[in-house]
Amino acid sequence: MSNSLDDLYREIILDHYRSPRGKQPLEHFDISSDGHNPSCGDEISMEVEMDKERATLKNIHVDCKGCAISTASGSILAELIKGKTLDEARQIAELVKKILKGEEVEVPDSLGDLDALKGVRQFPVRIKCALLAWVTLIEGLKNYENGKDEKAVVSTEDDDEKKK
Amino acid sequence: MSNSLDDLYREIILDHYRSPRGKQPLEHFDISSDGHNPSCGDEISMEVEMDKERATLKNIHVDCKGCAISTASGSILAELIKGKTLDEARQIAELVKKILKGEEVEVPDSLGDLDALKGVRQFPVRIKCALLAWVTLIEGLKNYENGKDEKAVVSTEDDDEKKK
Amino acid sequence: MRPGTAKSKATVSTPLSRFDIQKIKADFPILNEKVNGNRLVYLDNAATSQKPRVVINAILEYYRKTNANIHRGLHKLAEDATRAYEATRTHTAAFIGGVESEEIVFTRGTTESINLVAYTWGEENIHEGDEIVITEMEHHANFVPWYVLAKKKKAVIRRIPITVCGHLDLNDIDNIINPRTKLVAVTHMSNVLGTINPVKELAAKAHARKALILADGAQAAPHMPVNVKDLDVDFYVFSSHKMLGPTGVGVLYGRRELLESMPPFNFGGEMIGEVSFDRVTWADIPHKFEGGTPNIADVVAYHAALSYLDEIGMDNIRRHEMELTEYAIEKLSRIEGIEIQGPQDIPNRGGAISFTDKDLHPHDISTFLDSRGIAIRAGHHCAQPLMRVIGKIATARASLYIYNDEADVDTLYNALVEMRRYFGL
Amino acid sequence: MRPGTAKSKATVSTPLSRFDIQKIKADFPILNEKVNGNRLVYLDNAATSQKPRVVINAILEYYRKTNANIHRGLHKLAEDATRAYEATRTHTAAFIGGVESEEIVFTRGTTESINLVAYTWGEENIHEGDEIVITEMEHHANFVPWYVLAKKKKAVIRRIPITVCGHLDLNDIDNIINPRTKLVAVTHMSNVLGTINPVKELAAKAHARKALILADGAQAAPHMPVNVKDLDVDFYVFSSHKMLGPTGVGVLYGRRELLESMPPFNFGGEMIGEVSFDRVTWADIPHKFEGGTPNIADVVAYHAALSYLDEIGMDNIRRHEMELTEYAIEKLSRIEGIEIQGPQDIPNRGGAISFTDKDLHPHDISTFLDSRGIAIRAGHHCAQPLMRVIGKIATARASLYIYNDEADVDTLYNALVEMRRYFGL
Ligand SMILES: Cc1ncc(COP(=O)(O)O)c(C=O)c1O
Ligand SMILES: Cc1ncc(COP(=O)(O)O)c(C=O)c1O
Repeated sequence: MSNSLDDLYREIILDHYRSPRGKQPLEHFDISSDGHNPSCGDEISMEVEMDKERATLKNIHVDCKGCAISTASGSILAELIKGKTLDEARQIAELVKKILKGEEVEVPDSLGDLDALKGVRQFPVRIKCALLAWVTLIEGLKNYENGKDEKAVVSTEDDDEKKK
Repeated sequence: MSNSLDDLYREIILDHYRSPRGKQPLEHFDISSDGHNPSCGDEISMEVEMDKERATLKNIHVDCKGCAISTASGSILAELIKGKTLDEARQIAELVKKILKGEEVEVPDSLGDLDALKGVRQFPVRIKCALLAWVTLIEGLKNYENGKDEKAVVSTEDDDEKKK
Repeated sequence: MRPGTAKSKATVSTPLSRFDIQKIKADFPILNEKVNGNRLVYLDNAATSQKPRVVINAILEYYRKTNANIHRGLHKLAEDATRAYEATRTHTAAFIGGVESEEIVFTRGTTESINLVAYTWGEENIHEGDEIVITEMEHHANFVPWYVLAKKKKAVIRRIPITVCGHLDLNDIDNIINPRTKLVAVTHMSNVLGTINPVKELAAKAHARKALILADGAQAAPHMPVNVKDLDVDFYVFSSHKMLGPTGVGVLYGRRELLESMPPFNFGGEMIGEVSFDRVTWADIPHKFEGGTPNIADVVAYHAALSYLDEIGMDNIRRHEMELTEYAIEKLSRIEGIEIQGPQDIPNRGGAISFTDKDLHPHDISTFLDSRGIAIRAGHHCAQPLMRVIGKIATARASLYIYNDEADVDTLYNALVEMRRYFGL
Repeated sequence: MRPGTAKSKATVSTPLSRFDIQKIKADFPILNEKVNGNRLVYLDNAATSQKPRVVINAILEYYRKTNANIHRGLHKLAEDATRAYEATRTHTAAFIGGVESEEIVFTRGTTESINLVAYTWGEENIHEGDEIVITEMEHHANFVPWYVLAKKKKAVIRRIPITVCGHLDLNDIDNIINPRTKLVAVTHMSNVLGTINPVKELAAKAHARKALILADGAQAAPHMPVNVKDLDVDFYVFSSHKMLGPTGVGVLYGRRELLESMPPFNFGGEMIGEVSFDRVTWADIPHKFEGGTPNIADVVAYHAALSYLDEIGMDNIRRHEMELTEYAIEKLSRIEGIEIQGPQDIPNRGGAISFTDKDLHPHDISTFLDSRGIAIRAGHHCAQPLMRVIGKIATARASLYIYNDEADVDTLYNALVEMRRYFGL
């Protein structure tokens, strides 16, 4: 059954895990957001520098202390979200949520790496690891749009995936 | 197996149950004592008139609201205790306790009816029914000897027989 | 609508054949046992029910194949165990009328469910001068926690009296449930008298006063369809062991907003969010109320009990018990000296039939019946205040369930007749 | 004397043959199961243990032959059930050093046992300014209840730190346990580090200050001989499910005078003396603390677990686990990148072996091992404060029991080596 293990740790995931994108800290940023998964101990912090004219996410820094899945998921996020508009970023995050919930969704080629997250669905307890980066991003964007200055802080309570 | 049932409800027991001794209320009494078995609801009240010169239990009245076993046990008590000294009464009560605990004891012919209580030992939950009258008597005697005027009140907590 | 009145009144002439009792009996291994030389006739169902093979096997299978501690575990057994445990929660939520899974908290039993509410909601919401309404027919489990809480808080216990027939006397209800009322705690079905109480009506009265209502479903949930949304109760509590499930499992249903607003009960693992030496946060409902390793195997097996009940159908179970109750009351009433306690109108009562003998103490009745293989209960049935009200020290109680039939009632009848002869009455 | 030091240090050269592991393995049906295509290697015993056939069968037998509600019942099943239930109490009292049966209270588990003490003894005896001493290595179950109580009462939590080796640091103990101390709550064996704590010494310190001591035996009672009289503790708590018994059963040992002086916990049936609308009295100990229908079947089956442990002998179990722990620590330490947490001196530790990989998160370790049929646990092990102290977000934990052997450790070793290759490390 190491098939399903290989499904979880696909090459793309392992690649992102070993050399995560978005490691470079930012000098200036407009959005800052921390995520925390108390039951696992996964911790993520994220900063985004906005291109205010074009309203796009110009630069992103993701720092993840966690497992391969949460690290890879954060790295995929950093790669895919860069240069996107706020709306596009939010749509991608929603797509990831759907993928992880097990909904049948088409992943456009341009977001190909997201496909690798599908393997996580066979591992219900790992779903929140994959989600963490994305809910952290969503909270950060929310704060930014609401004009709030403070840092967004997300804590996924345990066992979220067991709730309907 | 109605053998063991017949062992519990021996003829002597049924006879005492149907026509309990000591039913006659006393005009004067020196000892008064109430017993109560909350888990069964058995209730007993007892008065003793003392012959003060001879220090014997001259007359006894037992009023029992309870099952056949507690009623019969109270009736046997009324019959056996009458005319006995305080010491003798206490000794008989202790003998009954021993019988019901399952100790090997010789029952003297003069106290023959006590033998009928041996059948109760096969029915652990009924032991406290058989005991009630006797512990009520003991408390009454204690109060009398200590010169206390108030009525003795005994409440057997539940499940006594399950404790070692 | 009073619970129960929806169903047409059963008559003795209707044959008890809507489901196959012999087949059902065969599902319960213990019913083949001999007791004191006689085949067991088990009529102590209000105390605890027997368990069908599927429930026993579910425990077995769990320990043989799945056993692991739940939540947090990343290995397969832990995942399987967690899934099985949570599946029971989902099923329980459906069983009582389709509430949300998160509104179902697993406890040890009805008693713990009620105490949980008293220790958490009660502790925070009952104050000096507040009133808690109970009925005269409550089991100690739905009286003592409120008595103790009221004493501590200087609150007042008010009680709804009962009529001579054993129904709640609602004449004075608008005084009893009044603006000072904070909680109405009422049994859905009496474990002594069998009475089915008008919970829905009382819920309306309570809510009109902005009070909450907790219904004790320990005797109702096993024996009739229950829809907590239709009843409109705030809390509903019951025990697995009285409804074919294992011992050690109870249910607390609570409305989401209430559960969310309540502090936790037992503190420890599984119920926390984050813990440091200086700060502790709680998990979401229902986990907030399930501190420590729960009774995993039995919760998992309780699922099999619910499925078994569903398969037979709670409507069918209720109908069967109505018919059998009517048959039993009619038959036992014929015996000279035997008096039935509680309502005689079948649509408003369940199958817990208390009776007394004018000459014999219930303990002697029970001991005699036991010698004939018949298990009933004798005593105060954990309802001492009710005993005082009905003026009895104790009663004998035969209580019916799905595996009982007319033959069982006949055996009881014959033994009671023989008993009176035995004692020379 | 520190617990454990009495035994001579085991060495790897001693063969693990004092009892027949193959025979023991055969007693546990689940160990024949395949997980993800591999034979199950169960190394998550600190979370919950597996159950031998005799325990599973005891549940089966109970439901097939005896099932009835206990106490008060006058029929044969109820008598048999009561006797079986109380027999477990007697055995438990003997198992922890020959205390009185009445000093044993059955709960759902360690967590409930501790909460019971906090809600009853704690509620009445902890006041503003009082101090409760815990250690940095407590499970949430032995920290959060005291944290919440202290917060409510404006009492102070003081903590005994740990050394870098994972032992309690007792340098400052005479300041930490001081005249304001009312309770010392300490784990007998850490579920993360495996450390065995000097409970007896701490009991003496506590008593010298007129404070009480509660020892959390959840990890100790299953794995080593425990004598609560020798330890001189006031309360001792543990869980059946971690020592071969069913889920849903816990034990609270309390000294008689303490239990007698404490108010009850859950109110309802079985725990009362007399009840009227105006007055309620309590039953004697231990029933005072066992309100409602208990988890009868599982308490009865727990007896079989105790007998099984007795038969093997707690001394032998301890010796076996010491040898196997030494073997495992030695072997795992050889793997590059793997770091063992907790003490390395075998006589002062049990078989819960936490480890980390310098490159891999414990969750990935656990998921990988699971794919090879090996069940371990990864996470904070309900000891988040300890995790902060040792500077880890989480650890992987392999925990041993009587049915584990060198082959299991070898399988773990090989899988870890393979894992590092798999992740390209
Ligand atoms: C040291 C310790 N204390 C307390 C507990 C809690 O035990 P339970 O979950 O059985 O209540 C555990 C087990 O998780 C433990 O290891
Ligand atoms: C009406 C009622 N309420 C509460 C209880 C208590 O249930 P448990 O003992 O399962 O906690 C019972 C059962 O004895 C009952 O019949």
